Formats: sequence, C-alpha cells, structure tokens
Amino acid sequence: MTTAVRELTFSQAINEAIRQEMRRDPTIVIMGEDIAGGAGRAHLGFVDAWGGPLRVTRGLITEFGPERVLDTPIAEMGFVGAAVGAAMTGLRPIVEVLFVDLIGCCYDQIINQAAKMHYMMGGQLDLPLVIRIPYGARGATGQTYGGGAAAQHSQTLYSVLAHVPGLKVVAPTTAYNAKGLTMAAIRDDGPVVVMENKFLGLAAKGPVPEEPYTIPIGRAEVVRRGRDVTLCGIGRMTHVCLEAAALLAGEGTSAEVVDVLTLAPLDEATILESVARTKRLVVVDEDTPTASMARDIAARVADQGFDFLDAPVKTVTAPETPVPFAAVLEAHYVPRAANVVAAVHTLLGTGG
Amino acid sequence: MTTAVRELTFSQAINEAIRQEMRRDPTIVIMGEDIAGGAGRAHLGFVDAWGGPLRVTRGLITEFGPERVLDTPIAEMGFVGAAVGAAMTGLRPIVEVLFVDLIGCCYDQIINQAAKMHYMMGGQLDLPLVIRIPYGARGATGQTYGGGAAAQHSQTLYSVLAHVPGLKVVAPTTAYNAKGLTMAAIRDDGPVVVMENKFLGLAAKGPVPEEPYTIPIGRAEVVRRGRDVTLCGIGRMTHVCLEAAALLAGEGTSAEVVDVLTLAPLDEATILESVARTKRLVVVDEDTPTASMARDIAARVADQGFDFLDAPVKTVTAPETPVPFAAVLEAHYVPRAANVVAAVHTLLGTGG
Amino acid sequence: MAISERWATLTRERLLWMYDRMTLIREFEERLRQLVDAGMPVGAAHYYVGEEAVAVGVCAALEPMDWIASTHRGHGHCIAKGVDVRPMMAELFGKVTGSNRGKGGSMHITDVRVGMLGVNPILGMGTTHAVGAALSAKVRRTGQVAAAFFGDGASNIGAVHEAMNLAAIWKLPVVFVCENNGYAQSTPVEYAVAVQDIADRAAGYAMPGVVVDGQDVFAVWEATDAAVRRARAGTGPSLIECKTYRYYGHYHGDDPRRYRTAEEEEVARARDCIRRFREGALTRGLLGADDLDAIDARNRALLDEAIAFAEVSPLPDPAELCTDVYVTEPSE
Amino acid sequence: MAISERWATLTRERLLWMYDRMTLIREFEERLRQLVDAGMPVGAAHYYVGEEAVAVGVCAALEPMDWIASTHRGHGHCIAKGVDVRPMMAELFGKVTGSNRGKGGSMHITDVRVGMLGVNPILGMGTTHAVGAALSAKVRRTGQVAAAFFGDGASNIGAVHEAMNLAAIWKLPVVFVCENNGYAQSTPVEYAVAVQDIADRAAGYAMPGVVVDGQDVFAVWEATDAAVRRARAGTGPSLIECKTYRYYGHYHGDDPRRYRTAEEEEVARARDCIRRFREGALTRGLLGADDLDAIDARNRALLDEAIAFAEVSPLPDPAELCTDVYVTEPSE
Ligand SMILES: Cc1ncc(C[n+]2csc(CCOP(=O)(O)OP(=O)(O)O)c2C)c(N)n1
Ligand SMILES: Cc1ncc(C[n+]2csc(CCOP(=O)(O)OP(=O)(O)O)c2C)c(N)n1
Ligand SMILES: [Mg+2]
Ligand SMILES: [Mg+2]
Repeated sequence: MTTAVRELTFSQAINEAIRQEMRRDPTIVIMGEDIAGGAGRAHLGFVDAWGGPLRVTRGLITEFGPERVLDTPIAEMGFVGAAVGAAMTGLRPIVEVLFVDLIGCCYDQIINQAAKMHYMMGGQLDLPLVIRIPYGARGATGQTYGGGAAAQHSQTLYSVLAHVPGLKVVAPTTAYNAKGLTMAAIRDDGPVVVMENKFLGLAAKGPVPEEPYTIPIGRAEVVRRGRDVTLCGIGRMTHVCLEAAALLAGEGTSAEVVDVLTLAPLDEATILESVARTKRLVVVDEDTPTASMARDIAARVADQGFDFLDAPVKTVTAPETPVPFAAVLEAHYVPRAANVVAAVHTLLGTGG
Repeated sequence: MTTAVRELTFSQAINEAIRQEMRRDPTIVIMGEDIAGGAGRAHLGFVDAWGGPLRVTRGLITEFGPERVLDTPIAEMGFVGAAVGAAMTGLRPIVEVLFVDLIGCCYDQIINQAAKMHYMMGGQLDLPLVIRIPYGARGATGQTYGGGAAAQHSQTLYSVLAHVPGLKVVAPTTAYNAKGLTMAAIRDDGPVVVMENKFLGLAAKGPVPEEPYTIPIGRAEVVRRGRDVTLCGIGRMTHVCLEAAALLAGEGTSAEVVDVLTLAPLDEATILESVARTKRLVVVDEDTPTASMARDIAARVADQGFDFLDAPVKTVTAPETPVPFAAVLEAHYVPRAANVVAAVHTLLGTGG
Repeated sequence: MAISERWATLTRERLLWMYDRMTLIREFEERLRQLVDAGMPVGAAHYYVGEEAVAVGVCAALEPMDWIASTHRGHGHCIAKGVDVRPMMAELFGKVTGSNRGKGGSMHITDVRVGMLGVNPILGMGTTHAVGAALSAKVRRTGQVAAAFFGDGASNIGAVHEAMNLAAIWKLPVVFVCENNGYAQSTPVEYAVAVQDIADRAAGYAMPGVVVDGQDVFAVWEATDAAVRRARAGTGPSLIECKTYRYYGHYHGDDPRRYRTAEEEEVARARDCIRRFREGALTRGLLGADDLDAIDARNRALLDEAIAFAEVSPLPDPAELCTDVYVTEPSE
Repeated sequence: MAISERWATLTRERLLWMYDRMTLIREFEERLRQLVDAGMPVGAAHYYVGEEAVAVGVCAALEPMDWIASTHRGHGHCIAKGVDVRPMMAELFGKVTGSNRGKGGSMHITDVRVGMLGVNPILGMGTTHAVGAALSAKVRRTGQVAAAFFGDGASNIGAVHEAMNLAAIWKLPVVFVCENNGYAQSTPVEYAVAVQDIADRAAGYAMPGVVVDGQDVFAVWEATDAAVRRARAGTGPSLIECKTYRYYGHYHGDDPRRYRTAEEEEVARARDCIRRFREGALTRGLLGADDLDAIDARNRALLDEAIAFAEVSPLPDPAELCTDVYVTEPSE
C-alpha cells in the first residue's frame, strides 16, 4: 500500500495545493503580476512564460486558462482590491503580491479592506481570499563580493500584517506543510496571508503526499523534542533553530524546536507547553526587532510563563537596519545558527 | 521675570511649533489635504477654510501663503512622495496624513522610501521630513447610542511604523511636549513621524512657553514617581496611567508612571531604570496587541529586567478586534484606568 | 427637447420608483440631520442631499442582481439600491438590529442581499471592489454588472486609475460613476483636478466617458443605461461624470460657507433634482400630484417608523465587541 | 527630412557627448553582463541595452543642476546624467567605494551631486519624488527641472497618476518620460495598458503628451527640449512617451524568448540607436570615424578601469551594517 512518497520543492508543493483546489472548485481564480507570463500571446505560441517570482504558479495557465489564471498590470492596489471585491461576490481568489516589500502599494486593501470587512459588516459576508507573499533576505551566501536584493526587495515584514485583527497569517517551513497550509488557506472562508520564504521556495524539498490535505491554521508544531531550552522559529528560522539544536546537541544541550507556522492567531498553548518543560526560550525571527513577532511571542511567554521561566526570554532577530546590498553585510543580517547557539549560551550561562 | 505661562491646547501647541519654525526657516513647507482649505479661493474671500482634521494647521496659510502651505488633492502616495522628493532636494517638508487609517494609501513612501533612503544611499543625503499623523479611537464617552468613527477611521497602528528601521516615531502627550517634540522633529535631518492622538488634540491643554524649544527625540519621561509598580504609557494612555496611579494611591499602592514619548528609537534605559526600582511593570497601549509596541516594551523589559522583576510584565491594550462603531462597544475598546488598576491588582496579588 | 423623449421610454412604475427613491433619500438625510443636530453621536455623517438624482438615476438602470460599490457619502446609494431604511437607521443608532449589527455605522452600511457591497470611506477603494465584482460576474457568467461611485476628490487617487485600467483591459462589466459635486471636503474641484471634465480621463483607458447633468435623473439614467448595455454585452467599462452638488457641508460638522458662496448654493438649489422631476412630471401630465403626495407621505411615515424602530431596538451586547473578527474561528 | 534639421541645432560637442554617453552606457551594461554571466552575484541587474537614446536624449536637454528620478532599469539614466562609472561599478561589486558605499546595489545607485536622485525599484515612486524635487525648485526659485523616467508597466500604477495630477495642478517643472519598451517583465504592453499610446493619458491632466521614437536620440532630445522649456517657463509638466526596446531579458536571469519572437527582436535591433547615430553622423559628415572610434576606445578603457577599481576596492567593514540607519543619531 505505501509507496515511496514523492519529493517536491516548497514551491512545487504550493503549486500542487493550488492546482488540486482549482480542480475541485471552479470559483477559485488566481491573479498577480506575471503569474503566467507573456499574457495575451498564446496565439504566438507563448504561454506560461514566467510563473511568478518563485515559479509557484508555473503550469496553472495551461490547465485552467487565462480566465482563471489572470496576469495583472502593475497595479497592486487595484488588483488586490479586485481580489477583495471578487471574494465578496462569489469567487475564491488567490492573489500574489510579488514580494512583501510591495505591500506598501496595497496595504490599505490588506489591512483596512480584507482584514476588517467581515467585522465591519457585522458578519454578513464571508471573504474567502488568499494573499500569497514571498519574503526574506538571502543571508549568508559565502560570497565575498557583489550582493543581494537590498533594502526594498529583501524584507520580512510579516509583523505589520499579523498586527492587524482579522487577518490570519501563516508561514510554512517545509514542502509538506506548505501544501497543507496553502490548502487550508484556500478553504478558509476568510482572508489568509501565506508568507512564502524566498529562500525556502527554492531550497526546501521534501516528501509531499499526492492527495489533498490541510494543516490546521492556528497550530504551532514541535519539530524536535528537547529538555533544556525551547527554540521557537518562524519560517526559514525554524531551519536555523534545527541547525542550532544540532550544534547544541553536540555540546550536550538538548534543545526543543517549535515551528510557529501560524503567526496570527498565534498558538500560545503549544509554545507555553514547551517552555513549561524546558524553562527557557529563544525566539528566532528574521524580521527586524521593534514591534516584531519575536518580541510579541517573547512578551506573551514572559508574562504567562513567568512562574516557570528559569531565564529571560531571548530573541534573535535581524539587526535594526534596512537590508544592505553588499554580500559581506547581508551575511550578518539574517540570523544564523551561531547566533542562536550564542543566545542559548547566554541563557544557560555556558560558554561556546 | 516669570509671567504666568499661557495655556494652549495640544493642537495649538503644535501649530505654534510649526509656525515658529516656518518663520525661522523659509525652506519649511507644509502639505496635506485641506490643511488650509478652500484652496484657490482667496479671490472670493475664502482662506483658511478648514485647517486639518485637528485644526492644527489653521492660520498658517494667512501667514505663509499658498506656496508654503499646500493643500493637496486626495493622493496620499503622490503627495507623501512629493514630500520625500522635496526633502531630498532642499526643502524641509511637513506632511500631514489625515488619519493613521490612511497610511495604507502611502505606506510605501513611509516605510520603503522615507525610512530607508539615507541607508540605501550610503548616507549621501539627508531627509528632513516630518510626517504628522492623527490617530486613535474615542473610547468611552458615556453615550448610550450612536457611535464613533468605526473600523477605518479610529486606528492607532503606530507599531507598523515603529517596526521599520530608519524612522523615528514620537507620540506627544501634553501641549508642552507636543510643541517641543514637533520642533525637534522639524529640526531633525531625518524622517520623523509625529503621532497625534485625536482625543488629546482637542482635549489636552496646558502651559506652553512662548519661546521655541525642543524636547529630545529618544527620551522617555518619568511623569509620576512611585515605588510599587511602573505604569508605562504611550500617547493618550499616559493619561490613563496617571488616572490609574491616582486610583491606586487611594488604595495605598504607589505607582510610577513613565511616558514613553518616543516609540522608535525607544528609551529602554529610562523604562528599565524605573522597573529596577519598582520591580513591576504594566505597559498600556491603545493599539491592538499582536506585534504591538506594548508587547515590544514588555519583551525588552522581561529580558533585560529579568533579574529584578518580581512579577510578570503585563500589557493592557485594545482587544484583538477592529474598532466597532456602536458607542456601547467602543466604550470597551480603548483601555481605561480601571483596566490598568485591575492589571496592577493581578501583579500585586491584591484585590480591587 | 431631448428630455421629453427620455420620459417616454420609462414606465409609470419606473417614474414613481424614481420619485420614491429620491424623496426617500432626502427624507432619510433630513431626518438624520435633525437627530444629529440634536446631539446624536454618529461619528461622521456625510449627507447626500442634493445628489439624489445620481444614485437613483444609476440604480434605475441596474437590475436587482447587479452590484454597487459606494463611498463615504453612501446613504443615497444604499437607498437607491434598495437597502431597507429601518436597519440603516438602526445602524446609525448603533443598534444590534442595524444593517451591520451596529459595528459599522454610517461609513460601512452594507446589504449584500440587494447588491449593495458597502459604503467604504477609504477613497477609491470601492472602485477596485467593483472591478472584482465584475470579474466575478464574468468568470461565473452571471451577466451581472457592477457600478462604482466615487467623488471628484477620489478621482485623483491612484486606486481609481488602477481600477479603470484593470476594468478596461479585462473588458469587465463596470460602470464608473464619478459624482462631481465640486468639492472634496473644502477643496474645490478646479484646484484639485487638472482637467476640466473628469470624464475626459476615460480616453486614457480607451473607454467611453460622458458628462451628464447630475441633477437630472433622466440624464443620469440614460447614460447609465447605455453603459450597462455595453457592460452586459461584454464590451467593457464606461465612465460617467455626473455634475452635481451637495447642499450641506462635507460632513455634519462642516459649514460650507467657509469655502463657497451663498449665491453658488442658490444656483445649485434652483436646479434641485426632486423639484425638477416633480414639476416636469406634473407639467407633462405623466404623474398626478396625488401620486407624488402619496409617496411623500409614505416616505415620511417610513422614516417615522425607521426612527422608532432604531430607538426601540436593543443595543449590541458588549460581547459583540469580539465576535466576527475572523470569518471562521481558528481551530483550537 | 526633419532629422537633418535637428542635427543642425546641436553643437559638435553635444553630438560627441551624445555618442559618448550612449556608448558608455552600452559598454557598461555589456561588461557588467559578462561579469554577471560569469557568476558575479548582483541581486538583480536590469540592463538598459537598446534604450540608450532615451536616457541620453532626455539628459541632453537637461542642465547639470536639473534632477532625474529613475527606475529599477537605471544604469543608463545614471550614466546619462553624469554619474561616474567607477563608483557605479564598485557599488555593484558591493564595495565601500561604491556610489552608495555598497549598501544600495544596482537598484539604488544614487549621486545627488550630479542631480541623480536615485535608482528606485518600487515602480512609480520615482515620479512622485520628481514632483517633490520640482516643488522644491519652484519654492526655492532655482529654475531647476526634474525629469522622471518610468516604464510602460509602471504607467499603470496609481502613484504615476497621482504624480501627474499633482505636477499639473501645481504647474511644476516636471518632464514625465515613459520608456515604453513593450514589456513589463514578460507582460506585453498591449495586454496591460488599455490605451494605444500612453502619451494619450496626458490629456487627463491637461498636459501635453507626445509619442517619440525612442531609438532616435534626436527625437527624444527635441521633445524633451520643448518640455524643459515649458517647465522652466512655469507652464507646467509634460509627458513624453518613448517607444523603445530592451535587447535582453527583464533582468539578468530572464530569457525573453519565452514571450517574444526572434523576428521582433531583430526588427528592433535593426533600428539600434547607436548604429543609427553613427551612420547618420558619418554620412552627413558631421563627425569623423576617428572621433567616434576614439570615444569607443576611451569608453572601453574607462570600463577596464572601472572594473579594476571595483575589484581592488575594499569591502565595507561589517560594522557598516548598522551605520546610517538614522540621519541624525538619536540623543542618548
Ligand atoms: C484615501 C483617503 N484619503 C482621504 C480621506 C478623507 N476624506 C474623506 S471624504 C474626503 C473628500 C472626498 O471628496 P469627494 O471624493 O469629492 O467626495 P464627496 O465628499 O464630495 O462626496 C476626504 C479627503 C479618505 N477617507 N480616504
Ligand atoms: C510596485 C511594484 N510592483 C512590481 C514590481 C516588480 N517589478 C519590477 S520591474 C517590473 C516590470 C516593470 O516594467 P516597466 O515599468 O515597463 O519597466 P521595464 O522593466 O520595462 O523597464 C516589475 C513588475 C516592483 N518593483 N514594484
Ligand atoms: Mg466631491
Ligand atoms: Mg517596460
């Protein structure tokens, strides 16, 4: 009965989630800039010329056609608004914002329209809308010159979305949960933001069942068991936590790793339950620190876990700066396992 | 020598700061929707017809004329961008966004352009820009029917600005510091967001020296001394903290009140120094809780103050909901002194 | 005169409906104004008085299944599209029987059952939602049309530009209705809009753009009717600029005499859409004074009833503060 | 032919300058392309090859004190406005000697000393900054003009609409230059823009709008020159749409043959702006082959030097990660 499960990349897994859902439900449409590519040129033999920034949407146009797979002009406020309007009137749109850095061009639609519509209207309308947003800097690449996508194309910024009541915000970390969370987002009757880490989109690969499945929104997951400290990761940082846990294991420190998975609403219970056992917490977030999810989680645990914490809750985040271009600077920007290990050393009073 | 100091409202104090600075420096211009009003109708005898949402800018047009006091069309992205461009090229613009709820229409200019320009350009350009933004819900009014400005005209949202490196964000609380902080913001060579509470704009009144003065950006202020607990307030919530402190004094509890004043960069030292003495902290913020400034401050103190905290850091915030219209619902939205007192009771294990 | 021809194409029912809706809007706004002036807290009320012919002319050309997206000045749009004034008034009273259970107020009144997608006070956003609704109609092949109202002031915001281009390239069934009442708050249109007629911007999206007298319900109806036909035929969107006037200030607390003259107001009022309709219908013998008086009386009574309903309705339970934040509660 | 008349009004120095800048841009881009293809990490490089006549024609009509605001495809704008290619190249290498100390990279190159206000990859935003610069010129009465480049794709974003209206109502000295190269990433302009000529949108702001051949540096210069005169005279902004073509993909990693044909590329390349200039100048005897060859050689050498400079330049100190976050450090 059990066959070897296929391996898919993170991006392919999201693609499969969207594809399977679009097959199931003809009211699902997907829109964004160059999500298909070469729009209107099928007659010249050009279809599927682009496929979005992480190539997540590649192939959808050939299966579902240009009426359900809509390339948009550069008009984030307009097309995210159109997705909101479509979600109000019988469609279930999935809309892609090319990078989180561009939410400044459609922030009203996300935080004032999509997030609040159901509440403001006294619940009379559902809003089945998925907003997919790639995010993240490259971090350390080992390159000694040149650079990355710099300050306006490398941000993380999910805290400014999670801040707003009414939005659910998820951040998948593996191909497996990327498929399950995306499917759950599509089936949710309210607005859900799916934050897709750019690095994971290309690099993460793993077994993904072929059949459709959902992973519940609102649940964190313990991805490694440990006794001495809890490392709580968001998105790509969960992998950094796992790396750090491996390093710590080599030193005789047993670290538990919790993958947050949903930023809003946060699964406080799972995180608290872990910290109740380990008595120590480090939250790792690649976003900048002020009013970040890292500090949010830290504050909740420091409050509700006060009685069982043996040490202060530490956060490991990007520095309080924009993302620099130069590879040698960006290398120090995104938190690495060594930073997490160092934070644990501080907590345990041990040396590296 | 000392004459009785005049009393001004919060709005009048900001008006005076702007007026005095505009007199001093001809490169200062101010722009926004209806900051003068009736634009282009001087020939019909109409000038100064509006004066901004809090009437802060009333009278400026008559003194400085329509070239330096610019009414704008409804085009937040455009005119905030124009202010950024003007700040890059020799002017010192002050731009008003009517309400913080509208930052969704110009968020890119604030967080990607103004905030990052200096850094991205390697420091080659200053950006002397002030962005003034009224914010806040009404809270409890005692009205039993009708309602307020509802979900899209009552937000606080400063955390989504403070989150972004490069922006300074201040939140004055009295007529006195409103004048001083506004002047400091105008004299700062970088972008500063001044968050003006709508309720304080009309209600707060106090002595304001006539001569120009600045209050340093980046400093919190202890506005009431106490021993048993520190109440840390932001904007209007500082007044709620003072009210709570008065109630607590009646119960025999001595509360210290710290007025945060600058949200970014936060004056951690003053807050920590206070908590080091009182051993307890309640942070009061009228914004919604997730990734809020309240949780940010709580996390910093819970970490750095771990060794001297006798109790968990509590936060008192708006609930995790949009702002409702109905007066009876909004009454429960904005934190009140009773909520702060209750939080202190929890901390001290005392009953109310 | 072209006017007389237009009357001819409308049924007596339609004419009565037009008069009914225009007077109901006015009655609603005047009664609300009395309440607000007497101290009822309402956040912000942007009265539609003077502009009734626009909402009614547009909605007269729409079917019940069609959609409208509205603006902050939305009471008139609601009533023209068929929202019941009782829950509307209850909403303004912050009562749980309100259209939005008291959570929205004047700036968010919505009734999706009659195709009213929401008053929306963030300028321009409604036009994008109409584009989405029209996309929905196209994909689901329902034949519905979406009309989007926006002001002269809102015409300058980027969202409107983006919405028009989207509707045009996708040939969506949208009717863009610009209500040019001469002002955005206190800012005169001639200051804020670079071009004489906002309708001229339609050429930038290869869509038809027309200017109509917004105080003539037939002119508005006729232009909308043509646009709706185009839209339903799959030919794409249109822009209609209605030159109109608001009789009162921008919102309940505004005194418009700080930025416009009494003479200007008188000129506009002299062209009052309701009086012109009434006089025209009587002069031409299409409707009788008794028909119209009966409507007036009915609408007065309806407002009495709506206010009474709002007054006696219960307030929301404080627990409602935290309900309906999420559409589906997160799994626990 | 009108062409020949235009040549006549330009000095020999100006003609040499035009050739110099166009070839320097091309040399810069081709050499960069070699580096990137050989593995140099650069985040994103959007080559300007094929469009040189636009940047150079525009900047030829500007004075050194004037400003330009640029886009993600900005190397050509920088060089045309006079940014030194050595710090430009060093910037792309992420070196501390870069125009932005290595902090900005390709998408943020800036040199305010020569009036280059910044490559800016958030589409449309540059147009608003140009409006601000023009406002600054007007208030400070300096007589400066600001030119804003933006693409056919960017023409659909709201910021551009808002910028044009602002410049128009305030009669600001702005020249809006739309570089219509037929594509936004892989999206053809005929799909994304509802109207045939983007220049037609100018009418919506009561400003002149012209279409010019963007592969003819003289046509671009002439149209810009007229717009600059208008701007400096206080008559307000203009829109110039330059029909042009990018020879390579959208960015270094893009293969344009997935959305356009080889034939189309050949047609465009056949109208290459540099070859046309060279042939025209030689045929008419205005410049000699030796003049032009000398420029070619100089620019090749300059790029050798720029690359060498970039290679030997030091990397930023890691401490630079946290400097220049605030313009003025907060008081401690
Ligand atoms: C994006 C945005 N900017 C500003 C405002 C504040 N505001 C509300 S109504 C209004 C004037 C609108 O004028 P217009 O579009 O002409 O509509 P009218 O009020 O005349 O019906 C303004 C500036 C807003 N609600 N949204
Ligand atoms: C607001 C915004 N939306 C989307 C993008 C992503 N993006 C970068 S360049 C580009 C295409 C731009 O096309 P066009 O304006 O025609 O300029 P061209 O690349 O052809 O020079 C897109 C979609 C962006 N940088 N900014
Ligand atoms: Mg108006
Ligand atoms: Mg292009």
